[in-house]
Order: sequence, then structure tokens, then C-alpha cells
Amino acid sequence: MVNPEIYEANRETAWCPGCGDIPLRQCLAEALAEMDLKPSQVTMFTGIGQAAKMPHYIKVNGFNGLHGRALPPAIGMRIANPEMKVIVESGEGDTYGEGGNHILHNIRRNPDIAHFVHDNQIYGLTKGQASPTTGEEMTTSTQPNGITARPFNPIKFAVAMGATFVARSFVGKKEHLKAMMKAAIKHKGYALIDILQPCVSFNKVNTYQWYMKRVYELGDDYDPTDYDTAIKKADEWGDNIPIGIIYKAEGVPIFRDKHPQIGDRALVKEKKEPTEFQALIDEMK
Amino acid sequence: MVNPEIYEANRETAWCPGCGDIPLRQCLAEALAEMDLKPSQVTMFTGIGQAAKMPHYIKVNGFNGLHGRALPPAIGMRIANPEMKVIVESGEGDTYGEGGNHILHNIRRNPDIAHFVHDNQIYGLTKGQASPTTGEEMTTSTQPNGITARPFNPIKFAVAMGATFVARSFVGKKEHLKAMMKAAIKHKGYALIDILQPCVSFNKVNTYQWYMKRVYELGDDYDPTDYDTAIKKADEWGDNIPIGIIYKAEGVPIFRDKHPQIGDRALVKEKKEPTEFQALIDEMK
Amino acid sequence: MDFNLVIAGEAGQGLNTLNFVLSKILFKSGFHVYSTKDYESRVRGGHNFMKIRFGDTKITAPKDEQDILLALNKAAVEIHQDFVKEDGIMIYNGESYEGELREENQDKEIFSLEAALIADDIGNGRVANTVFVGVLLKLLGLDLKVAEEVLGEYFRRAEDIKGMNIDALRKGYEKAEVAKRRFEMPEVTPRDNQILINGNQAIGMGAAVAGVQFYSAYPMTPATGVMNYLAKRQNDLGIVVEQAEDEIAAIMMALGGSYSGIRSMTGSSGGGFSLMVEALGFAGIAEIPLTIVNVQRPGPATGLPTRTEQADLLFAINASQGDFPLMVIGVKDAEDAFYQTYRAVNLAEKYQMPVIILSDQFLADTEINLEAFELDTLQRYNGFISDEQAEGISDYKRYEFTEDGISPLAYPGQMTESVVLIDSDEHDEHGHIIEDAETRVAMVDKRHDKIEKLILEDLEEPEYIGPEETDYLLIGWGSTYGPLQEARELLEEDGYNVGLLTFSDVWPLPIEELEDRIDNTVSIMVENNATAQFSRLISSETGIMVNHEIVKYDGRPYTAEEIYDAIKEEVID
Amino acid sequence: MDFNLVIAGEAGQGLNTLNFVLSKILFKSGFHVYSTKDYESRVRGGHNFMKIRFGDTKITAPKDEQDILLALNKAAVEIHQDFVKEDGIMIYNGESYEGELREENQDKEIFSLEAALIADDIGNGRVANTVFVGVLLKLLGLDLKVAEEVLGEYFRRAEDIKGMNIDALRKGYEKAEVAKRRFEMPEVTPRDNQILINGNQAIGMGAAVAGVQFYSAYPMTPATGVMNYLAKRQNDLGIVVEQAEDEIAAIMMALGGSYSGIRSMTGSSGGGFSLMVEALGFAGIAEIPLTIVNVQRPGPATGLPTRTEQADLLFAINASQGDFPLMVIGVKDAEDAFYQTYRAVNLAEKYQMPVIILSDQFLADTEINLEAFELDTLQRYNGFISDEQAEGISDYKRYEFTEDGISPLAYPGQMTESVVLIDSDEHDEHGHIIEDAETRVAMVDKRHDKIEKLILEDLEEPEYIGPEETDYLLIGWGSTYGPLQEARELLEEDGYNVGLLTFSDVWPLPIEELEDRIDNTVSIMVENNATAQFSRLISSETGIMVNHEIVKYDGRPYTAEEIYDAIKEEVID
Ligand SMILES: Cc1ncc(C[n+]2csc(CCOP(=O)(O)OP(=O)(O)O)c2C)c(N)n1
Ligand SMILES: Cc1ncc(C[n+]2csc(CCOP(=O)(O)OP(=O)(O)O)c2C)c(N)n1
Ligand code: SF4
Ligand code: SF4
Ligand SMILES: [Mg+2]
Ligand SMILES: [Mg+2]
Repeated sequence: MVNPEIYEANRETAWCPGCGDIPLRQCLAEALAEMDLKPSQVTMFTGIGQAAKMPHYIKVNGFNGLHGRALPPAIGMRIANPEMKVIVESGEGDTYGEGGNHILHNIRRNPDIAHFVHDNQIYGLTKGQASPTTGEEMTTSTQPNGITARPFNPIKFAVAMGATFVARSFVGKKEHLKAMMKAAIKHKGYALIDILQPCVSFNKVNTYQWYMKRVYELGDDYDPTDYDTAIKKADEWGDNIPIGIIYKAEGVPIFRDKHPQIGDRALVKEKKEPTEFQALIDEMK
Repeated sequence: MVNPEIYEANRETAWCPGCGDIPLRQCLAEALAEMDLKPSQVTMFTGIGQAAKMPHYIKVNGFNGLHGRALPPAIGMRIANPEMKVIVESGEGDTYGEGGNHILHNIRRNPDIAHFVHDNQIYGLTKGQASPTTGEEMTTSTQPNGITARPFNPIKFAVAMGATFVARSFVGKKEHLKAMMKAAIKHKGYALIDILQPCVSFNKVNTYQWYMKRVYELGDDYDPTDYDTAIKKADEWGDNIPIGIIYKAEGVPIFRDKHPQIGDRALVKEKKEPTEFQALIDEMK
Repeated sequence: MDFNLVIAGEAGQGLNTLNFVLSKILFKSGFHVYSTKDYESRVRGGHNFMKIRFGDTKITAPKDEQDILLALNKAAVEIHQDFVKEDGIMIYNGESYEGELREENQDKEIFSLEAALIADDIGNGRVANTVFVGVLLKLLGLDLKVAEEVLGEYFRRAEDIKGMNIDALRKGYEKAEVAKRRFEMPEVTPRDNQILINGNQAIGMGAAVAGVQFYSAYPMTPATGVMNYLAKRQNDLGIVVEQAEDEIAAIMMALGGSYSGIRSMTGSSGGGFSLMVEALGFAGIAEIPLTIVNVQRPGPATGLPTRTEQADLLFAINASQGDFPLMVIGVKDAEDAFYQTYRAVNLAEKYQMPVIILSDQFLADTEINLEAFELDTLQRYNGFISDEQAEGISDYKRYEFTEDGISPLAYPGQMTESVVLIDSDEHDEHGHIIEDAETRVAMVDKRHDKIEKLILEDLEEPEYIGPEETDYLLIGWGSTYGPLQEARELLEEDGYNVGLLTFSDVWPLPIEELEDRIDNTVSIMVENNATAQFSRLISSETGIMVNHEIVKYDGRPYTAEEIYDAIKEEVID
Repeated sequence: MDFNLVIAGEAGQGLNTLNFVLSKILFKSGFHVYSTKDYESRVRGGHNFMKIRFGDTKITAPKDEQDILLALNKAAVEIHQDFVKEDGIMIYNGESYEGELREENQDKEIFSLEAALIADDIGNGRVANTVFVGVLLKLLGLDLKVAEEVLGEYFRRAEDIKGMNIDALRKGYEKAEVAKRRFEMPEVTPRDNQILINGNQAIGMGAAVAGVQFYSAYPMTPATGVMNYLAKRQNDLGIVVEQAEDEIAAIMMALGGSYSGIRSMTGSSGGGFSLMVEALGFAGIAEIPLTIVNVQRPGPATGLPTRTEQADLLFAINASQGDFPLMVIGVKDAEDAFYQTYRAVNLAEKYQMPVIILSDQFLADTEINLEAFELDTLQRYNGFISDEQAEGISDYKRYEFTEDGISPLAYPGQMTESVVLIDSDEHDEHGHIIEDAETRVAMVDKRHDKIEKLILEDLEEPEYIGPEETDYLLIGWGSTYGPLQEARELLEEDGYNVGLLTFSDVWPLPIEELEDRIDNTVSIMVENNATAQFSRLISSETGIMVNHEIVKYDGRPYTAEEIYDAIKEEVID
């Protein structure tokens, strides 16, 4: 195990004191360290939001792109480089709101990516509008009569769409979260963790206490490879919120498998000269 | 019942002879007629594609907008006008591909809209690229090694996301399709019909015969209000393809209910003069 | 005569409330008020500050030099002390760095007050800022009556909190006795018909008054304020604000509303506006009325999310593929923002086309006092045919060819015998897809005719301020208006002959006044962007190359002095 | 000397194959070939046509007047008969409207042949079109050898179909004996080192040769051809073509590829390009190399999906909020398209910025013969640091300030001790978010410096054709190049002194050649859009107002005669 300090996860942040993003970062650094990964072996893709600032606050390769667009560039890297560990990280507004179309279709691609969604059930950075997962108890400055659409259930969505690894965790359960992160990074294929993360500034409903009272860890008797159980479990929310791996399927072909022409070649290491393409010209003769 | 001819559903089209869009149009005209709706009482929103040309080939109010964007403008109309019958119609590429984020979030809104998706499992208008529902047997000009992502299951998606009316039909079963259309239009809330529609020019796999051999109508013993059954039924595809109402929930609040300030007022009939807004100024004093 | 006061600290220290309360007290006391915000893209920590400039005459620009610094933390002292005048005063929450502070600020009075302790005494740490309000009022020689009213109103929903705040106010007022510095305030009397408003509120209000019934948007700083303004009032107004899943949905929802017959609007900042441009062209070809506000921030991409810039001008004018009619208005201040938004909504309906309002963070967050808007001077332009006309139509042509390019506008369901068909493909008069060259050309020309009419009937020439004959002509557009006015006055005080031409309508570009005034003078373009985009626009439309370009692209607004200095340095010297 | 032949019918009648086979036969026989497509946005029915112009000298434009019409249905006769020369011939599939046809076309030979019946005889209705190929070869006095070769190659995967086609070819050749009209073909000999290629293929090939390893896109006419070209060859080339879920994903995937160290590219037409513009600005601020091709079609919005226009110019140049460096190249013909795409990919990497290639449907679908591209003249520009350099870096700064604004480029994983951080916010040298004014200004300037360097080192002046002293100067950009050349020659033949200046690089705008040549001449801008966008760009950058603007916006490309006529009418007369 490498020293978690190489990730510099104690950098100063622009997050609020008490924000759930802070322990999340700590867990990430420890998870990476326990997996013996060096900063240069990991790349993190994010969108825009509080969660999405992560690559500034931890030392790994980072692509801090556009709001809602964290997933597609990670696909570009999956084509270029089969060896890199690829993490996509962003807020739930970023991922399920603006970026909804990308998660929908990337679950279908099953790329080898670990996707960590900081789910604080609110738009944090823009100061407290409803996100797709905001609950029905909440009113906000833009939703004075409460949310105008039923909350989105990311776990149900991912399980139903056939994601090959679907988990939930909570920043208040650090060991659990770390274990989930490691499992997701190890998973061959697309692995989603919806991470419950209190926003102490704007979400006065879903607080540490609120989550702490409700979350429970799935026990050994829960079999995440059983799809029927999983799709039921995915509906659980409210007084009892399960955390753990909800569903997991092994051996499903990953995105690169659908591009047999590149096999396990690292395209990034190949550079061809123009003269190597004469055949393209000859076929037009 | 009004005369179906008022819909002028015999207009010349740019569709290929034999295209499944043609019988679909006929069913639509008959369904509307049987519901005693006049052309001016119905508005159809579409995107771009072969299916999306429908408002040119049938006489109702029509909004032929942008590729992938058929749903959002229909929401605008739902705010303006509670009386209009609103139909959204488009190809499956339009709806589940480019427009994926809109269907994802509009299921959450549960607006009073009937959504007819012409699912030919191919991009027709752009000449035969894979769509989200293209099967694994197919190769195309842009997917010479076959599709690079697993097929999207719209029924499963809609049921899992809590759509309040989810059905499948097939243009080769006209009476069935008509019945589904009428039920969808009558449904209070968001009603999706995924309509199997052969593309005779580009989809040489999923032909009339292919579908005809496989589809079967759900019988009276099937209870579409039972969620657990529905979510299982949604997975059925391949040798046996169920058609009919897969899932249906009544009494779920619709989008306008979440905007109590407009009640059932037709905003389109209200026009206020500037002088009616003096209070806005006074509060800034 | 004006005074300058800066409140500085970190996000989460209640600067916004403090700024609002103070501005309101000064405003209600009868002062002219001009308050600006400088904040970071974070919710807690960092460094933010608000400047309140006030006096007995109209104020149009922020100022760097301050009479009073109210520092809520140490960084605030360090960052702002150099901007405090020699005879100014620095107020802060008594801390241990006293010594160095006094050393570096020999001439200024330094007033330290442990407001936090006082607040704790009162029983609520959160009233500490109100203690400072009391201090300030004392220094300014103002009495407590108005302040008590304002606090009473602000905390009207919680009697106990209100009480504690008034307590804190009085305590601060008393404690300030010991401070030596006092400021002589000019005599002002509260004026009846004034409002205190910022740019975003003015746009929201303009939209509401114009009868906008549907505002769909996705949150984006610094445009969210428009959405918040309308959302907060949606129940009273009986209108709908809907948060869309993304900006593409936002604009398409609004277009659906417009098509359906209600006035609809959307807004965002550059990034969200970028996502809307395909739909913008759609509004152009489908001839759907639409008002879009783009509250600019420095780009490209995420850029500086909470700061200001005017760099979306050429993008807005040229946004979306193809040629189509479009109007772009760069609003100048909160007053202009209100009236132009009102006008934009009406022109969008009159010409059945998209109208873009360009604002920016500077304008959005700057709160100023204004003469209350006069609603009875406003005329609603009704673009739809009447219900009686509608009844007579049996073969409605959404895109009927007419003299002026404007086709009769009806909404679905308005005619019992006809339907309304719109299309993003090139189409015929009925809205049906076409392929032929003749119809294509006729439709492009029809759409173009609308712009010709707009130029004749509705385009507004820029405002000119200054003497008839000038040696220097300052040119600007949008929110630099205020700072430019003051800069012009400064130059005039130095004896220069200077005129100022500022544009609100920027596309189509009104060129008469410009062409009239630009000869025999040294022209100086002043813009808040890096590449002098408006200068290029003027060249593109007139061939005129402006003589000097002064640009600023550090994400901050201009002060008048900055413009004045730049002109002295780059042009006059 | 050249001949003109048009093949017309409806979608689904095999026009594309017929056109390809005929063009290839003529090309292989040694003719210069120029074939254009005019088609509707549908898969079956409607009216499509392909024009093949061929001769013994280079051809650069389509022509309206035809020697031969091959009409596959009645509409084809009706639509095209007026364009057939007096001494031309009209060939069609014998039908009952014989009488009227002959009456309206007294002077032309009309040759009717029931190709369908012949095909049925052969045993496959689908070889009917090949019967016509035989007919045409006979009329042109060409022998069957090359045709048999071409058909053999085309149908190489099905021996029986190949046989039936060759049968059909011979039958047609025989049947044509009875036709009276014969055309005298110039003597040509097959040239070795020629290729037959269209604009989309040339761009795809340019990309492949430039080492593009990843092309992500979403289908959109008329850009899909580029994607198809690469997809078809992805297995041979060992590269990846991925169809994205939408255009936003397409460009972001490509940016992810670039960031990861592989040359990546995306493409679309206007509507899809519109959706990409936020990411375009992101590429600008994050300094990620990216090549984007926009194959233009008439807009706005869906417009005319299968037709041509050059109306995305100002949009492309100004796309996305904020100021940032960007290059735009308007490609002129298939040859230029190949070399410019190659160059674009390399410049994108050299300057770490987005480069946009503007093509259009006219160029995309026009197939021409060219001298085979010379690959050994091409130099790959490697923008990345070497692996050895990478090993030595312990504190990599992705945005290191340098003399020329270009920071050392490394990809993630290349350095064992350092990471690569990019950001869409304004940032410091390491890529971390900043809020301060100084860094902001320094970063804007750094990015701007790259454009300065590009202008010095890589910007290409427009091509000039014509005498040194001229009375008229034609100006154009992009795909009007070919028609403009021929128009210039027509004017020259009339005795006018005419020069032609055509731009590929349009942004940044090279202005030297233009400023040198525009004095003392009548300048005439010719563009395929409604508002003369390039003319406005020239004014914006130089203040020069071009004297005349000739525009066309009916969705069709220019013929040389059209330009010639317009100039005679609007300028010279
Ligand atoms: C295209 C675009 N639209 C909107 C925004 C403004 N914006 C930035 S972050 C954000 C929401 C953040 O919410 P979430 O993703 O949940 O992250 P959090 O801040 O809660 O961690 C929004 C709307 C943007 N930057 N870009
Ligand atoms: C923004 C944008 N991207 C791409 C296109 C091109 N396009 C038009 S229709 C279409 C796909 C149509 O497929 P589908 O929705 O399944 O409809 P179908 O033609 O099969 O009925 C595409 C990609 C477009 N018009 N706009
Ligand atoms: S606003 Fe909420 S999510 Fe953002 S940093 Fe603060 S606590 Fe965290
Ligand atoms: S291409 Fe396919 S979907 Fe389109 S009209 Fe033809 S058969 Fe129908
Ligand atoms: Mg969030
Ligand atoms: Mg389809």
C-alpha cells in the first residue's frame, strides 16, 4: 500500500466546513492508496459543481470539464488507454440532471469506469435549487411550491438499465465507502456508486443525522448477483436506506470488447507517419 | 365519431412504399376519429426523422421541431393550455437517443401527454445507422462490427422510472395499435407507447415477418396495474414479444398539479396589461 | 457628493444581508445608492466584498477609493486597507493583529469592536453584523428610525429575531460613541417614488410586466437571479417558473409555450446559452416569438462563474447555423434592463422572432435607486390575431407571404376550422416541408423583410451625451454605460471636449447616429472584453475603424477612474 | 472540351450506383470527371439527379446545360428536358407519354429503351440501370473493356450478379445501335496516378493520414460520409469510430481522446455543430487539440438537409461564449479538403486548440479526379513532449507560461511523477481554479499569444489566379472555388481583366494579399449564403467594404455561368 499522503488530500478547498465532500475525499485517497495506485495511474473526469471540483483537491490526473459532461470524455480515454484507472466523479445534478443522456447510454456501453456520484440531493454550487434527487419535503428558491417532478431513483435506474455494478454508500460510513470505492474500481465494467453526501449549507432536510438514522448496511445474506432481489431492493428509500452493493454482474463484455480492432492495444503509444497510409490512396484509383 | 377523413391521412408522403409509418398514420387518424376529436383539438410535437414528419401527413396542429427535442415544447403547451390533447411523436433514435435526457425527466414530471414512439430499431432518415434499440445481429455503415452498446429496452426503462402508462404495440396489428393509442390519449398523465414499426429500406432484420412471428397480445389475465409483474414482463424480448399495456398506474398527480398556482386555468386566454403589475414596483420601494 | 463604503469578509458571513440592509437604510433615508458585489464561486470562505456608494446625486459607477471599510475578517483588512482614504476609517471585529494594523495605517482611524461578543450577549451570534450597522449609522450621523423600520420589515416573520437585531443596532450605535471620526452627510429627504433594484430583478420585473407567463430555465450564475425573482412571485402572479432538466429543454419548453400562445422566456449565462443556439435558429426559421436573456460572465467555458465580462456579443449575434433574423439588445443599467426587457418581449411577438437580451454579472448584481417605472407609459403589442378573426379562418397559413414579412399569428386551438403547423425544415406558407429553390428563396426573403421593418419602425439609435462638437468620442454598449458617463464627466472637468455614445440595440446595428458623430473626432471604444468585439461589429457593418480600443478582461467591472486613466494614458498623452 | 450528362429519377432507383459506375468508367478511361449530386431528404421517391461532366481538361464546376439526359422516370423528363441542348439526346425507359415528349423536344433526339424488360429477360430487374450504361457508352463511342472491369470490381463479391450486369451492359450497347446521335469524344489515355474522390472521402482520408485514431460523431447529413469513410476502414486502420448518443457527447468524447494523447476528431453539420459550441470554448480554455468538421447545409435549424450553403461562417468563427483562440478553414475542393484536414489535425496539436474545417454538401458529394495525394510531402507535427522528457518532470504545469503561449503537452500516464490537470474554469499554470484578476489576464494573453504565433508561422494567404493588374477582382472562400475559376475564365474570354482571390484560411483572416490587391479594382464577393458573411468578416477585420456582393441561397451550388451572368448583370452592365 502506498502512502495516502501522495494524493495530497489535505489540500485547501473551497468547500464549506462540514461539507460531506471532505470525508468523501479522504475515503478516496485511502481507497486509492490501499489499492497501491500512484497518482499518475489514475485519471478523474468531472463536470462542474461542488463535487466536480475534486480533481483540484486531490492529486491524480484530472479533467475538470463541463457541467453534465463528465462521462463522455472518459470514454475517449477508454479508447486511448486501456491501462489507466478511470474515475468519473460529479454531483447528482451534473450526472442525472444535465448529463442524464450520457449515463443512460454509457450504462449500455459498459465501459471500464468507476463512477462516484456525490448525491447531496441539491444543487450545491449554484446555491440550493432542486436536483433530480431532491425530496418532496423540500422547497427552494426556484421551487417555492416544492419540486415539480417526482424524485429520480438512481439505483433503480442503473439496475433496470443493466449497469453491471450498482452501489450506494454514505460519507458518514467511511469504511463502508472505502470498501465500495475499491470494489467499484476493481470491477471490470461500468460501476456506479451513489454516495449520500450532506450539503450543510443548502440541504436542511437530508442532514448527517437524517442519513445516519436511516442507512443500514446490506448483510452477507444479501446476494447482489440476484437480479430480481436487486430490482426490488432498489426501491427501498425513506425510513430504511440500504447501503452496499445492490447489484453486480460479472463477465459482461465491456466497451472495448465491442471494438475488436483495437484489442488491448494502447493507441496512445502508436504514432503513424503519413507514408504508412498509401493503401487508402490506391483504393481510390 | 367524426369522419377519419378530416385528418387527411391519405396525404402524399416522403416515406418509402411499405414503410411501417404508413399504417401507423392510418391507425392514428382512426383512433382520433373514434375519440371524436377535431384536428384543432389535437397538437402533435415531433423531432426530426422519418417518424417525425408525421405532422405533415395528417391534419392536426403540428410542431415539427428539432431532432431529439419533441418532449420539452409539449411541456410548454401543457402549461399554456390544459384542454388541448397533446401527442408527442418521433422515432426511437430521436426519443431515446438524442432526446434521452428529456424522456428521463419527463417521466418524472408525469405530464398529460401521449407519447408515440415509432420504433424501427434504426435511424431511417439518415440512412441506416444503429439506434439505441438496434439489435445485436445488425451491422451498419457506421457500426461495421455491430453495435457497440447493448440495446436499450424502452419498456423496462419507462416502467422502472415510474411512467404511469407503458405500452407496446406493432403496426402490423392495427386494431391493437388503435386501442393502445386511444388508451394512451385517455390516460391522465404521461403515456408511452413503443410502437414496433418496420423500416423496409434499412432494417433487414426486424421485418414485418420478424415481428409478426414474435409479437403476442397480453391477455385479460395480465394485470397491468401490478408493478412486480410489469417490471418482469418488461424484460421479455426475443422469441416472444408481448404487446399491450405493460404497466399502468392511475391517480398519480400530473405535472400541472405541481403548479397549484395555475390550477386548471388556460393561461393562453389570459392577457394582462402592464398597469396590472403596480404591486411589483411598490414592493421595491 | 458621495461616500464610499466597503463591506468585506468571507462567503457565509452574511455579507449579502448586511449589504441589503445597509443599502435599504441609506435608500430609505433619501440617499442615492449604488452597490456592487464581488464574490467567488463558493458558498463558504474565500473573499467577498460589497461596495456601497451613496450620496445626494445620481451615481452611475463603482469606485475603488473608500471612506469606510467594514472588515469582517483579517483578510478583508489586508486586501482593502490600501483603498481606504487617508481620512477614512476601518472598522473591524477586534482581533489580535491590532499592532501591525495600526502601523500600516497611521493616518486612518481604526475602530475595533468585538461585535461577536455583543451579539452573544444579546443571545444570538448571528446579529453581530447588525451591531456594525449601528456603528456605521453613528459615524454617518444618521438616526436609527429608518434603520429600525428596515430591520423590522426584513425580519417581519420572526418577532424575537427582529427584537434582537434592533437591540444589536442600538448597541452598535452606542459603542460607536468612542470612535473619533464622523462624516458629514449631505441633507437628503426621502423621495416617494423611488425603488431600489438590481439588474436581474429589473429583467424579471420587465418580463412579468410584459406579461410573460412562463419562464423555463436551468440554474446558472449569474442568471439565476432572474429565475429567482419570478419564482418567488409566481404564486402571486399566477405564472409558471419551471426548472428544466437542461438548457436545451429550457429553451424548447419556452418555444412550446410561445407556440401555444403564452409569452415565454428563458435565460442563462454563456454556457447555458451555448446549449440553446440550435433552438435559437429554430425560433428563427419557425418564426416563434422568444425572449432570451444571457447574463454574461467571463468565458470561455466555465471561466470565472461569478464575475463579469461582455464577451458574448459576437457569439449572440451570429449564434446558430444559417442566416435568420434576430435582435440583440445590450442593456445598460437596471432602468434600461426593465424597459428593454419589456420591449424585447413585445418585439419578439411583433416580429415573431428571437430577441436576445445581453446583460452581465456587473449589472445583474448592482443595486441602484431609480425613479419608479411608469407602467402607464407602456403599451402592450398584441401579435396574435383576435378570436373573431380566428373564427373566420378555414385555411390558416402560418407562413403566409405578406408585404412586410409578418404572417398572421394564431395559436393552436384558436381556430376551430384550422390548425397551426410550424416547422424547422424550410417550408411553404402552410408550414409543410419543401425542397424547391423558389420557395426557399422566398422564405429567406420573407424572414429578412421582418428585419427591414424592424430597422424602420423599432430600432433605437444609441444615446448620446455631450456637446455637439467633440474632440473625443467615447463609444460603448451595455453595462459600461454608467462608468462611461462618469469617466466622460471626469474628462470634461479636465477641460476636454468629450462625447459619449452608448448602444442598447446592437443587432441589427443602428448606424446613423454613429456615422453622424464619428467624423472629425478621436473615437475611443471602451469594452469589457479582450478583443473589442463591438469595435469589430461596427467595422463589419460600416467599414469604420474606431481609433482607439480600451479593453478590460480581468473579470471585474470598470470604475470611472480606470477608464479616465486609460484614456489619459493611451489616447490623450 | 467537355460533355455533360445528367441521370435523373427518384430515390431508390439506384441513381447513386449508376452515377458511381459511370463516373468510374469515364475516369478509368482517362477523362477528367466532375460529378455532382442533387437529392431530397427522403429514401424512396421524390426527385434526385446526378450530373456528370467530363472531358479532356480539368473541370472545376457543374453545368446546367446537358448533352445527354438519362431519365429514369417521367418527372425526370419533365424537369430536365429544357436543359438538354438542341443537339442533345434524351434517353428514357419507353413509356406511354411518348407523344407529348416528342412534341416538346422537336430538335433533340429522343431514345426510348425498355431497359426494364431487357433486365427482366436477363433475369434480374435490378440490372436495368446497367443497360443504360451500355447505351451511353455506345453513344459516346467508348468501348466496353473498361466498363466491364469496373462492373467486375463493383460486383466482385457476387459472381452471378456480376455476370448479369455485364450481360446487361452488352445488351444496352447493342440496342443503342439504332440511336442516331453519336458524340465525338476527345482522345484521352488513362493516367496512372489519378484518384476519383469526393469531399467527404477526402476529409476522412486526410484525417486518417494525419493519424486520427478516434472519430466520434452522431449521424447528420451531409457530414455522415466522413464518418462512413472512416468506419468502413476502421478495422484495417486499427482505429475507432464511435457513434455518440448526441453531438455533445461526440465532441466531449473526442476531447477526452485528445487529452488522453490520441488524435481525435468529430464532425457534423450545422445543427450538430450548434450543440458542440459549449465544448468548443472548453477546448479553447483547456487548450485541448481538436479538429472539427462542419459540413454545412442550408439553415437555420433543420433547413434543407440534403442541400448546400456556406452560411455557418460567422457562427463558426464566433461560436461559444467568451474570447478564445480558434482557427477556421473553409476547404475549396476535394484536394484542398485532404491537405487542409491533414494540416488542421497537425495545427490543432501544435497550437493545442480547436480547428474547424468548414465544408458543405456541394463539396462533400462532388466527386472529382485528382492527382494522387503525395504522402511523402507531408510532415507530421508532434505536439507532445517525448517520453524521455516526460520522465524528468516532477511538477508538470499543463499551462506553463512560455514565450509563445504554447505550454509543453503531456498526456496522463506519460510522466510517472506528475499528473496532467486540465480545467474549464480560469486556472493557474497547474490547471487549478483561480479567482484573481492577474492570473486571469495572464491566461487570456497566453492563449492569445498562440494566435499571434499561428499568424506568423502558419497562416496561409488566399490563392490568387489572374493577371497582375485587374479591373475586377472576384473574391470567394471555400467551395465556390471551382465555379469561380471557371467564371473568371468566361469573363476573361469576353476580354475582361479579372482576378480571383479565394480563401481557405478564413480565421484568423489573412489580410495581406487582400489589401495588396483590392485597390484600383472593382471587388466582387461571391458567396453561397444570403447575407454575404465573408464580406462582413473582411470589413470587420480590415474596414474594407467590398464593392459588390453576389449571393445565392436557394440551397444549390453555383454554376460558372450563373456567376458569370450575375457579374455581367449586376456589375459590368
Ligand atoms: C451548461 C451549464 N449549466 C449550468 C451551469 C451552472 N451549474 C454549475 S454547478 C450546477 C449544479 C451543481 O449541482 P450538482 O451537480 O448536484 O453538484 P453539487 O454542487 O451539488 O456538488 C449548475 C447548475 C453550468 N456551469 N453549466
Ligand atoms: C442535432 C441533429 N443531429 C442529427 C440530425 C440528423 N438526424 C435526422 S433524423 C436522425 C435519426 C432518425 O432516427 P429516428 O429518430 O429513429 O427516426 P426514423 O427516421 O428512424 O423514423 C438523425 C440522426 C439532426 N437533424 N439534428
Ligand atoms: S454548498 Fe453544500 S455541497 Fe457545496 S461545499 Fe457547501 S456544504 Fe458542500
Ligand atoms: S427509410 Fe425506413 S423508416 Fe424511413 S420511410 Fe423508408 S421504410 Fe420508412
Ligand atoms: Mg448536488
Ligand atoms: Mg428509427
